[in-house]
Amino acid sequence: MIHDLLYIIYYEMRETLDQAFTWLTPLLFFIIVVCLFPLACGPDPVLLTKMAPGIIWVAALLSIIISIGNLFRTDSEEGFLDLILLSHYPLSLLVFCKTISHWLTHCLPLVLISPLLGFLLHLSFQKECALVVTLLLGTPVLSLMGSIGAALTVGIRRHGLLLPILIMPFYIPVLIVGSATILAEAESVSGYYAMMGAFMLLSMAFAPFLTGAALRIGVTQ
Amino acid sequence: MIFWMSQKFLSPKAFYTTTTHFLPWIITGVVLCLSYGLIAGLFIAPADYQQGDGFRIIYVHVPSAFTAMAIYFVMASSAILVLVWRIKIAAICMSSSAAIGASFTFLALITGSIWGKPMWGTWWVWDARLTSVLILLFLYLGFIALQSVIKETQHKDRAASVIALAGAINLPIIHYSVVWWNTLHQGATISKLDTPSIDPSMLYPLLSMIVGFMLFYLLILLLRMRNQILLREIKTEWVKEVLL
Amino acid sequence: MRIIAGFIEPQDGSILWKDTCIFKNLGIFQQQIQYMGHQNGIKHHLTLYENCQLSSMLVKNKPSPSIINKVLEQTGLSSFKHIKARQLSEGQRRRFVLARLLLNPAPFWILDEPLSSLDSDGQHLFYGILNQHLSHHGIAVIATHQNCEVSHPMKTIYLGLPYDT
Amino acid sequence: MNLHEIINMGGYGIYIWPAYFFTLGVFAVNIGLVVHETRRAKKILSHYFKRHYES
Repeated sequence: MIHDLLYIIYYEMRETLDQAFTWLTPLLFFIIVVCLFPLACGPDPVLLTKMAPGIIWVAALLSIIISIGNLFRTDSEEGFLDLILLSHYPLSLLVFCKTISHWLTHCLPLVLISPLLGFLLHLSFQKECALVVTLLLGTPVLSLMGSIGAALTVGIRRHGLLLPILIMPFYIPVLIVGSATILAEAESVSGYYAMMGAFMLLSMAFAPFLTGAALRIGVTQ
Repeated sequence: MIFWMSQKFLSPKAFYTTTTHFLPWIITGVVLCLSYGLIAGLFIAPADYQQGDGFRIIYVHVPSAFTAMAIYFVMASSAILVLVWRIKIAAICMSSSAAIGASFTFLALITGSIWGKPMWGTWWVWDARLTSVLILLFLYLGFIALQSVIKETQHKDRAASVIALAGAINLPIIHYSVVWWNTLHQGATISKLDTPSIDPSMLYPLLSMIVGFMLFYLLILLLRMRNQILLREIKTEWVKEVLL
Repeated sequence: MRIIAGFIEPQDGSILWKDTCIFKNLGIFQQQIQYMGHQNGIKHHLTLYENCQLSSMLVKNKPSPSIINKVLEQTGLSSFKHIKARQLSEGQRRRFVLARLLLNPAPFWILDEPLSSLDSDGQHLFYGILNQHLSHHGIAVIATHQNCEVSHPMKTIYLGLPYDT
Repeated sequence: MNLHEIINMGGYGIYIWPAYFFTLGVFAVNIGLVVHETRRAKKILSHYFKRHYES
């Protein structure tokens, strides 16, 4: 069973990596948004260091919310969604696999490139580490929550900005805790990581079921 | 049990005919509660020793904020009924509540912001309570946006209930993280909207206003639901009997 | 057809399978069906062989490579085995859906327009597969615009005006 | 208590009255919404009945 699910994740990832632009565009978007802030707010290193966690988190959030909208898009167009719905595996499990593959192909590159961007925004080494760890803990939550919205809007053509409006409020706790963790002093930080971990476990517990329920509704317009 | 109940009380027809008798009573309740609350709150209750007469905004701010949250709670409960037991009335209740809830949330924001001007000196402060009400407004607007995009009724109800349920699970988390964020960034600010101990002469009008707001919500909700029921059940025999 | 497969709930009425409503126990019902819709359910960026593997993984079926090869040969696709599905023609993809019917056995087939985009060879192939399925006591619900040439007892329901009688 | 005092509200009148005014507005909007919906529903229903039952 684990073997099958790993294969499903592998095939999902192959499909994404096959078309380079699907995972490169969100990454490029992320980098460009981060680079806009020094241009808009001025190159003052003190200001940038203070704002860096917020900037990187907001940019990551926007990039993920854009890419997650396509989570079920191709499957729905190719009719593969029907096979997933008819599968003998629980739907929530398959949805979870799809979300993992989304995270691996769309979020992990963001996490990997983030130290470089932190460097551009004058973050210290210690804060760089905090940045990477919080992104590692936080981005799965963003993917999982986003998958609910993606499932709800999959059949709606020209849904445009509906998905961000729907899902953004759910991202607020992660955004708050994530950027606060980076700003916090080193001593008090372990509690913050615990909070991020709790968010991740909570979203893993609830999101796949809600996404499954949303897919079963089968909204088609 | 649930099935029996849904047949007896929650069928659209039973709901429609029963609520007809309640409506006058609810209207009376709204008028009584609101008029007592307004008169007592605006003129009889003594001025606050700290805030002077400025605290009188409490009589519209707190009831509207309370009602806004209560409406989201009602929506989330109906969402469970829709998803698990497919109760039609719950779906109608949920979709009719959203706009009312959004309007009360908006009102809570406006009055909170007006109250903030004499208290803090600015129209807007990123205070924990105001911020979480703002996020509640976003949740309502997202819900309404999703509803307005989907045409087919059954899909609309179930999609909306998924998002309402997800919102209800998230709302406490959002609230506490906003409170935490607030203490983190501006620990010195004491929330002046807190009223730790309150004199009965100030409290009773407030409670009366809260009840009045809730009854008003109930009234609007029932009226909207009755319209919805008639439109959704347009083809059935009982609608014809009731209306002709 | 999508309602019969349990993807959408009907507005009125109910669908019974072995005397219980399918929505009471949707999972168990859906484990017994094979659905062939307008869309093929093929991942365009995977090869046919991988598509076979993926589709049988989803139904917890573990065919050996020789079975997959056999099925692909039967449907005349063995030379395209390692070609990505997006490079194939629509008729070949349709044939692949037939191969999937063979690969993952299920007692109840729901086929929506199975003959569309198939050439005459493919149609013969389809009838062969269908007759084989029916002679193994399988059930099939088929929606089609053409006449069905089946050697087994069959109940035909004409919806609207019959096209050719 | 004269009219001036009521309007002034101990110097807070410019904040209190707009707040209550907005409240009134929101209530009115809700009522207006219901009235509008009821009218629309009646129109649709009467149209439907005319077509299906009175012919």
